[in-house]
Amino acid sequence: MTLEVDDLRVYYRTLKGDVQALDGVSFGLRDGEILGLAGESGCGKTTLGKALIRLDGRMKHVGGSVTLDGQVLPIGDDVKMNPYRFKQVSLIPQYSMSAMNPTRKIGRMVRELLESRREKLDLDELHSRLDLVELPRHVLGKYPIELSGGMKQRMVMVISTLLNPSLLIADEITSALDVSTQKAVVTTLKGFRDRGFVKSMIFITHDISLTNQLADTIMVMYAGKLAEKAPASTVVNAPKHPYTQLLISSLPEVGVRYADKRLTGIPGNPPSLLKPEPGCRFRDRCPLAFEKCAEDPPPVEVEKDHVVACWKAA
Amino acid sequence: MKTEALYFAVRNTKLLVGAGIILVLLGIGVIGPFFIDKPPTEYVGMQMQPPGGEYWLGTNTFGQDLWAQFVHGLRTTFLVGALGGGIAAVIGMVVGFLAGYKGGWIDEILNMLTNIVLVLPTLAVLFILNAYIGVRSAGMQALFIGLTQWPWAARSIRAQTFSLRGRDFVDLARLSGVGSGRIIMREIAPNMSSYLLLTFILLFGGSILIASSLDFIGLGPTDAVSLGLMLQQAHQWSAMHLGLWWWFVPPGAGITLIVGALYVANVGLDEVFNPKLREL
Amino acid sequence: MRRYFGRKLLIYGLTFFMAVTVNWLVPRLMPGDPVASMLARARVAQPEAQEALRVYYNNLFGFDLPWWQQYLNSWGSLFRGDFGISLWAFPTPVADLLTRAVPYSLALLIPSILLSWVVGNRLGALAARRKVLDNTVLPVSYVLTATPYLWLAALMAWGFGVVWGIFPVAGGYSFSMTPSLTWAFLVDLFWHWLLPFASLFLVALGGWAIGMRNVIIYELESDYANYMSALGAPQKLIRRYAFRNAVLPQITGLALQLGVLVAGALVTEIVFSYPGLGSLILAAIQNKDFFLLQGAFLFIVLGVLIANFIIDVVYVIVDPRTRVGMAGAAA
Amino acid sequence: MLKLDGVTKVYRIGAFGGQTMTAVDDAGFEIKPGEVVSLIGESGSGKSTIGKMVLRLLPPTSGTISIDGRDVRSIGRRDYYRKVQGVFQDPFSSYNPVFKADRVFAMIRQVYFKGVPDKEWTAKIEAALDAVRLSPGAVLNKFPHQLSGGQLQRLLIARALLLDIEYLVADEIISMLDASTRIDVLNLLADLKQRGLGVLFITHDLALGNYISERTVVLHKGRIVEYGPTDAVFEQPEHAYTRKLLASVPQLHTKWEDAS
Amino acid sequence: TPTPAPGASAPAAPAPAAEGGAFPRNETLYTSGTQWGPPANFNPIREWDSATGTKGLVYETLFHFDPVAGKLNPWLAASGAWVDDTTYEVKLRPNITWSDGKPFTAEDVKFTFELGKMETIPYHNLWNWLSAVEAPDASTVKFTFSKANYQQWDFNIYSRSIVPKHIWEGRSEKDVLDGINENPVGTGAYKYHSHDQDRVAWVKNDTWWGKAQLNLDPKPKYIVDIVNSSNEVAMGLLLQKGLDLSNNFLPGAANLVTGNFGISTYYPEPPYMLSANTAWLVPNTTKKPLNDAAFRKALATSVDVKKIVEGVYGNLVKPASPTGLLPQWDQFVDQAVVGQKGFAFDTDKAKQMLASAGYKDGNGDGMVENKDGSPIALKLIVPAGWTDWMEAIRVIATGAKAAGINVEAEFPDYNALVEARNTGKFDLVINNERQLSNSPYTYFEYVFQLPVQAQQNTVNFGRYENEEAWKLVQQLDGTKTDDIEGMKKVASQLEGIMLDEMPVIPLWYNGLWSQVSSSVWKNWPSSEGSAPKSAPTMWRNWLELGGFESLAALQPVAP
Ligand SMILES: Nc1ncnc2c1ncn2[C@@H]1O[C@H](COP(=O)(O)OP(=O)(O)OP(=O)(O)O)[C@@H](O)[C@H]1O
Ligand SMILES: Nc1ncnc2c1ncn2[C@@H]1O[C@H](COP(=O)(O)OP(=O)(O)OP(=O)(O)O)[C@@H](O)[C@H]1O
Ligand SMILES: [Mg+2]
Ligand SMILES: [Mg+2]
Repeated sequence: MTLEVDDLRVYYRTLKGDVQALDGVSFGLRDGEILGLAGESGCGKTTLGKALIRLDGRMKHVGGSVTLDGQVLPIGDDVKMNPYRFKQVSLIPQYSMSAMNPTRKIGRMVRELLESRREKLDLDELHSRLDLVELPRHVLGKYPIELSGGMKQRMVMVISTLLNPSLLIADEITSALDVSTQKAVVTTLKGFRDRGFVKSMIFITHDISLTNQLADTIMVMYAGKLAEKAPASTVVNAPKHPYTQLLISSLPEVGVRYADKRLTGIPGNPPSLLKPEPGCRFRDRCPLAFEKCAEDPPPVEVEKDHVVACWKAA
Repeated sequence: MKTEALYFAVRNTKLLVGAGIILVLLGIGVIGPFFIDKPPTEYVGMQMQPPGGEYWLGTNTFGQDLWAQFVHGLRTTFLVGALGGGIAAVIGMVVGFLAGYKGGWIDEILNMLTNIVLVLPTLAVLFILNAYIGVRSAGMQALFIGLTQWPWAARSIRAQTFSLRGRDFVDLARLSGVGSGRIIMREIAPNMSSYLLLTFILLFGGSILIASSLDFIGLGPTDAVSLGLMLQQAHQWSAMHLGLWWWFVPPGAGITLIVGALYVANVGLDEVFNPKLREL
Repeated sequence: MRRYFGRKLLIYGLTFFMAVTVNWLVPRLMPGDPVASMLARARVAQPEAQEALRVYYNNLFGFDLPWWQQYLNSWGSLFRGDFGISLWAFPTPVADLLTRAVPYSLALLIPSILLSWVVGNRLGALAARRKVLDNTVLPVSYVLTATPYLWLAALMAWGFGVVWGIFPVAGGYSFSMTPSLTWAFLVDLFWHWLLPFASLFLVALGGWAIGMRNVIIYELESDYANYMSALGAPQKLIRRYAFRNAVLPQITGLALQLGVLVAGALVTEIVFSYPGLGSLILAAIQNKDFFLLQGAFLFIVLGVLIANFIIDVVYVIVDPRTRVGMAGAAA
Repeated sequence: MLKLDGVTKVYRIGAFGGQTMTAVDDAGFEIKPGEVVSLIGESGSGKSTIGKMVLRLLPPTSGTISIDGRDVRSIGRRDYYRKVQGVFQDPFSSYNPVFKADRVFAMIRQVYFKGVPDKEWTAKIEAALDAVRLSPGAVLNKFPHQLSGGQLQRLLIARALLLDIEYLVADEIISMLDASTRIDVLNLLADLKQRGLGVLFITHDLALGNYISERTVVLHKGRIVEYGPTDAVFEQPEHAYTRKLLASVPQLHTKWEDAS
Repeated sequence: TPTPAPGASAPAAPAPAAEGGAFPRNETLYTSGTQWGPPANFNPIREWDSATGTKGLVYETLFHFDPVAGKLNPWLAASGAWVDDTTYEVKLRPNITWSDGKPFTAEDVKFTFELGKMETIPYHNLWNWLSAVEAPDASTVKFTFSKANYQQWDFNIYSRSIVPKHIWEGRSEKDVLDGINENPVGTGAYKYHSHDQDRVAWVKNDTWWGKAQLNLDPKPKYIVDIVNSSNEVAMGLLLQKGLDLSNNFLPGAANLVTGNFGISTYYPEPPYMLSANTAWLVPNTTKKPLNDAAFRKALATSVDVKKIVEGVYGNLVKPASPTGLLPQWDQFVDQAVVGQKGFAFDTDKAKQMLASAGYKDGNGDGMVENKDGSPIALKLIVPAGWTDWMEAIRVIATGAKAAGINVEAEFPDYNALVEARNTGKFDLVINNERQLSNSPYTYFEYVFQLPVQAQQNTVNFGRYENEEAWKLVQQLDGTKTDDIEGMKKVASQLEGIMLDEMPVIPLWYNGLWSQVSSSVWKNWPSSEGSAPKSAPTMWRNWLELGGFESLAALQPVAP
C-alpha cells in the first residue's frame, strides 16, 4: 500500500467559521494504482489533493493522518513536509501554462530547482523523458513563453515526475483542453505510471468519462465526504451509492440524443459546508432517503475494493 | 461582499490609522479657521515666539501666528489636493474609460497622448506654465496640477477597463440595448469603484506634494496660505539659521502626515478590497 | 523588437515635439504684448538696456515674421544648440549656463536614483511577507515617500548643517576653493554633495521599497511560486525568482518616476543652493529669465526622454518576455 | 431564418493593428426556427467569434449575416436584440458582481418595456422564470454569488425569453456547470427549441452537441470542415479532423484502447 | 525673543583644510549681497549688472563722495574746480598706471566721457548739456558746458568709471555696451583673479597708486564676492564664518547682533543699519480723492510707520522724516518748516482732518465717502512675493481703515504693477527707487519732475504737477554744490511744498543692509568709538560712496 489516508479532516478558516471541505475521508492507494477522484464542484477534490502536498494559508489540518510508503506525512507542517515534496509526493498543477518562471530558461530553472533539493540533474534521463513526451531537447534552452500551451503542459509533467515520486497528484489538468489534447495527456500519464516514473497517482477531474479512461479505481466524493470508491468499471457500470447512480445516469454520451432518450439531472444543490447538519449529506436530494439517513453513514466495504457510504447500500 | 469589506475595514489598522489622521487634520483645516478670528497673515505682535500657550506653534519673524497659518494652510492644502486629485482623476477616468472601452483608433490616440504626457516631467511643465501665465490662486494651481497628473491614472484605468470590457456582463448589457456611456458608468465603473477610490487617493497625495514643490519654488498662490508657502517663507526668511524650527517643521510635518496617512489608508483599503493582500 | 523601439521612439519624438511646441506657444499665449510684459518683468532699470532688450526680444521671437516661420526658426535654433541668451546672467548664452549646471544635477540624480532603486528594492523584497520586517520597513517607507523632498532636505540641512555643524548647507564646493583636481577639492566637493544626495536618496528609497514589497507579494502568490513550493523548493530560491520578476515592473516604474525624481532633485538643489539646474530654474523664475527657464525645461525634457529610452533598452535586455513577445509569439 | 454567408473575421493585433489573425474564415450556415445547430470545435477555433458576430458584438470583416433575408446591419440594434439574444459560457462573469442578479431584467425593462406597469412586469418575469423552472423566491433579490451556476444560466435564459426572441446564441452555456446541472439546462434548451426557438449551440463537447442538435457545424482553425445533419456528421464523418475529434471523445462505457 | 539654534555659533563646518587652489582664509575677504546672478561681465559701462567690484575695485572714478562729510574726495583726480560758470577743470594725479603697466592720462578721461556720445551709453544724456571735453595736457581735463547743472555734474564725476583708451579705442558700440570685457584692465586696487557661476574673486594689485598717494593699503589679498542664491545661504555662511560681509537684507538680523554670534551691524541697536533710500507711499494725484492734498495728508497721518518698522522689519529700518530726506541730508531739512507743517501718526487727527476737509461717513459704514457722496475704495499695491512690503501695506491698510479711509491691500504680479504704475492706472503704490546720492536734488527730481508723460518710467509716478516746484528743482540743480546756504534755501521751499501737498508720503528709510563678522577681519565701520564711519557695503555704486574706504580700513584679526 503506497498511500493510506485515514479519517482526514481539512477545514478552511473563513470569517463565518470553518468550511469543512474535507470531513473524514479515508482511503488507500496501492503501488501502481491510479485513483480517479470525481464529484460535483466544491465537493473537496482540490482540497484533498492539496492536503496531500501543500496546504495553503487558510487550510487547517484538523485531524486524520496520511501515510505514504509507511511514513506518516506531516501534512500540517509546511516546513517538515518539504523533504517529502517532489521526491515522494509531487503534483501537476492545473495552471501548467503559468507554472514555470517566465524569466528563466527552462533548463536552468530545472537545474536550480533540483539543486535546491540537493539532487543532481541527470541530463540523459531528462532528455529521454523529453523524448518520451515528444518534446524537442532544445526546449531546455527556451523561455516558457516560447512554448505552446501543450508543450508547457508536457514540460511540467516531465518536471513534476523527474524525481520518480511515489504519489503524483493531477488536479483538473485536462479541463481546459480540447478532446484530442486531453487524450494525449491522459495517455502520457498512463505511460508515466507504466514506466514506473510514478508509483501511484490521484487524477482529479469532474469528467467521469475521462477518468474512466485512465483510472483503475474511481472515488466519488460528495460534500467533503467519500461517497463511493470502487474499481473504475464498477463505478461506471454498477454504482451503489444513489449519488453516483444519478450522476452516471445524467451523463450524455455520444450517440445519446435528446429526441431518443431524455436524461435528467439531480435536483437540488449540495449543502453548505460551513456548518453541515449531521447525517448523510446527500439526503436532501436523495430519492431513497429515510430516517436512518439522519445519522452519518460510515463507509463500508460492500465487496472487495468497493466502499460505499450509504445506509441503503450497506 | 460589501459587508465583508466593511468587516475588514473596521479591523484594518492601516486604514483606521490613516483615515483617522486625515480626518483629524481635515477637521482642523475645515473647522479650525472658524476659531481663529484674525486672518492668518495678520501679525499679532510678538516676533519669533517659540511654541507656547498663547501661540501654539509660535510666531515667525513678523509675529504672525503660525498656528493660524498652519490651520489655514491645511485647508488650502486639502483643497489643492482634493481639487487637483479630483481633476486628474476625472481626466484619467474619461481617458482611461474611453480608451479601454472603445479600443481601436480612439485607444491608439488616447494611449499615445497618455504616454506623451506620462514621459513629460510634469513639474518642469508646471514651472513653465505657472511662470508665464502667472498662476496665482490655489484653484488655478490645482487645475494645472490636475491637468498634468492624470496619465498614470488613465493608464491603469484603461487596463482595468480593458479587462472588464471583455467580461460577459458587459456584452450582456450591450445585448440589452444599453449604450456605451451607460455601460461605462453603470457596469464598468461600479466594478472598479474601489480601484477608482484608490487612484483618487494617490492622486490626492501626489497633488499635495507637487503643490508644495510649486509653492516652495515661488509659484504658489498669492491669495492663500498653504503649508508649502509656509515652508517657502520659512526658507526665504532663514528660519533655519535663526533657529525658528517651529516655522518649518510643522508645515512639512503636516504635509508628510497628510500624504503619509493617505498612502497608508490607501494600502489599508487595498487590503480590504483585495483578499490576496489581507493578512492572514 | 524593432517595432517596439520604433513605437517608443515615436512617442519620445512626439513628446519632444510637444514640449518644444508648448515652449514656443506659451509666451505667445501670454495676455498682452509678451515683449512688453517680459521687459517689465525683467528688472532692468536702465531705459537704454530696456530698449536693447526690446530689440533683442523682438529679433529673437521674430514677431514680425509669419507664425509658421517663427516656429520653424525656433526649431532651427534649437538644433544649433541655441537656447537664446540669459537675461539674468546677460549676456551669457543659456546653453552655457545649462551645461555648467547639468553635471551637478546629474551628480545628484544618477547616484541617488540608482542607489535608492537598488537599496529600496532589496529592502522591499526583504520585508514582503515577513511580519517583523514588514512592520518596520513599511511604515518608515511610507513616511519617507510622503515627505516632500524639500522638507526632508530642509530638516537635514538644519540638523546636520546648522545645529550640529557637520556638513555645509550651501553650494557645490567651498567658497575657499577653486576647482582643481586635488584631493582637498574632491573631498570638499563630496562633502557638499552628501546631504543633498542623502535627502534625495531617502525619499526615493521609501517609494521603491513600498513598490517592491507590493509587487513581490503578487509574485510570491503567483502560479510559478506556488508550483515551486509544492515541489518543495526552498523559500530562498522562490524569493530569488520572485525578486527577479518583481524587479521588472520596477524598471518600468523607474521610467514613470523619473519626472518626479527630477522634480525632487530640483527642489532639493534649491534647499541646498546646489549649483544645478534646480537653482538655475529658481533664479530664472525669480528673475523672470524666460529664456533660461525655457532652456532648462527643454534640457530636462530631453534628459528625461533619453533616460526613458535607456530604461527601455535595459528592460528589453533583462526581460525575455518582451524580446520573445515582440519577435512574434512562437508556436 | 438566420443565415451566415461567407463570414470572415480578421482580428488586428499588435500596435496599430500591425499583425492580423484570421479567426473565422468564410463561414456559412443557417439556423431555422425550432432547430438547434451545434457549433463544435476545439479551443480557439473561432466558435465564440461566430457567436459574437451573430450577436453583433463584433462586426464581421466580410460576409453577411441575415435574418429572414434581411441583412442584420440594416436592422436597428434594439430591434435586433428583441429577436436575437445570447447566453454566455461563464454564468458568474455574466453578472455584474456588484449588483443583484435580477438587474439583468431591469436593464431590459429600461430599454424595451419602459411603459410597462410594475404589476404586469412582475407577472412577465414570473412567467419567464416559470419557463426555465425557477421559483421567483429563490432567485430574485439575490446577489450572483448567492446563486448556483445552473440558476444563473437559467436566469439568463429567462431574460432572453422576456423578449420573445426567435434565436438564441448559447455559447458554451453548460461547460462551467456540473454534470448533473448541465443536463437540466440542456433539457431546457431542447424544450425551448420545441417552442420554435432557433438555437446556435456552441460547444466543444461533442456528446452534448450530439444530444441536442439537429445539425452540426464542425469548425477547425476558423474554417468549417464539416456541416450537416448531426447524425450524418457523427456517424459518417467525412473530414479527417472530425474523425480524430470523435475518436478522442472519452466514452463512459468504452475505453479508448478498446475503441481503436 | 529666542536665540537662534545654539549650535549655529559652533565653529565653521569642518570644510576640508584649504589647500591647492584655495584662498587662504586669513588673507581673503568674503562678501555677498550685491550679485543676484552669475558674474556676467566685467564691463564698467554696464554698471547695473557687471560683476561686483568691476567698478570700485578694478575701475575707478575721478572722485569719491563721502556722504558723512557731504563732500567729494579726489580720487583719480588730484583736484577739480569750476574755472568759470560753465567750465570745469580736473587735475589728475601723477604716476598712476593701468594694471597692464601703461600710464593713466587725461586722454583716458576724455575718451571715457566721450564714449557717452554713443546713444546707448547710460550717461549719454550728459551730452545734452556738456559740450566738450579737452585734454590740454596729460594731467588736465577741461569740461565745457552749455548749461551747468552743478548738482548732477558732481554726481557724474564720482559715478563714471574711467576706462583705458588704449584698450577700449576701436571697440564698436555694441562691444562697449554689451561686451563682457574679460580680463579687465583698470587702475584700481584689485585685479581680476577668477570667477565661477556663484562667485567672483579679485586679487590685490600690489602696485596700486593709492598706497602711496592716498595712504590706503587694503589688507585682504583676495576679495571673493559670493553670488546670492538666497538670504538663507548668506545667513548660513555668515554664521559659519564663511562670509565676512553680508549686504543682504537678512530679516531677523537684529537677533544675530544681540545674540552673541560674533555678528555686528553699523549700529549696535535699532536701526542697526545706515539708511540707503526712502520707501514712499505714492498716491495717484490724478484720481479722486487722492487729487486733494488735504486728503493725502490725512492719509499720511493715518499710517502707523512705527508698527511697520517694528513688526515687519524687526527694527532694522527707521521711520522716515516727514520730508523723506535721508538722514545724510539732515542739514538740508528745514526744521522750522517741518515743525510747522510736518505730520505724525495720529488716527484721531486723521479723522479730524478728513472731517474738516469735507469727507464724511454718510452711510455709516465706518468709511468716509467722497465729497459728492460716492464711496471711496482705494487699492494699495505692491508686487506679489515682496514679502516685507506685502506685510507693510497690510499695516497701512489697517491704519487707513481705522481712520475711516477704505484702503485694500492688493498684490498684483510685478509685471502688472509696473504697467499700472507707469501708466497711472493705480490708486496707491509703494516705491523706493531712489538711492542716497551727493545731492537732495535727485530726491526732489524724483518727486516733482515734469512734464508728466503717458508713461512715467522712473520718476513722479503719482503724476503730480506743480510747475513752481519743478522750477525750484531745476534751480537747485543750477546751484553750485558748495553753496550750501543757497541749496538750503531752495530745499526749504521744496520741503514746504512737499509737506503742504504731500505728492508722496514718506514711510521709512530702507537700510544699507550690512552684517559683518569680525572673526577674520576687524575694524568694520560702526557708530561706536573710533571705528570708521564709512558705508560698510559692496553694493553697486556704493564703493565710491565710502564702500572702498571701509574695505581699505580692515585689519586682519590674526596677523
Ligand atoms: N480558500 C477557501 N476559503 C474558504 N472556503 C474554500 C476555500 N477554497 C475552497 N473552499 C470551499 O471548500 C469546498 C471544497 O473546495 P474544493 O476546491 O476542494 O472543491 P473541488 O471539489 O475541487 O471543486 P471544483 O470541482 O470546483 O474544483 C468548497 O465548498 C469551497 O467553497
Ligand atoms: N479580441 C480579439 N483580438 C484578437 N484575437 C482574438 C480576439 N478574440 C479572439 N481572438 C482570437 O481568435 C481566435 C478564435 O477565438 P474564439 O474565442 O472565437 O475561439 P473559441 O473557439 O470560442 O475558443 P474557446 O473554446 O476557447 O472559447 C483565437 O485564436 C483567439 O485568440
Ligand atoms: Mg477543484
Ligand atoms: Mg469561446
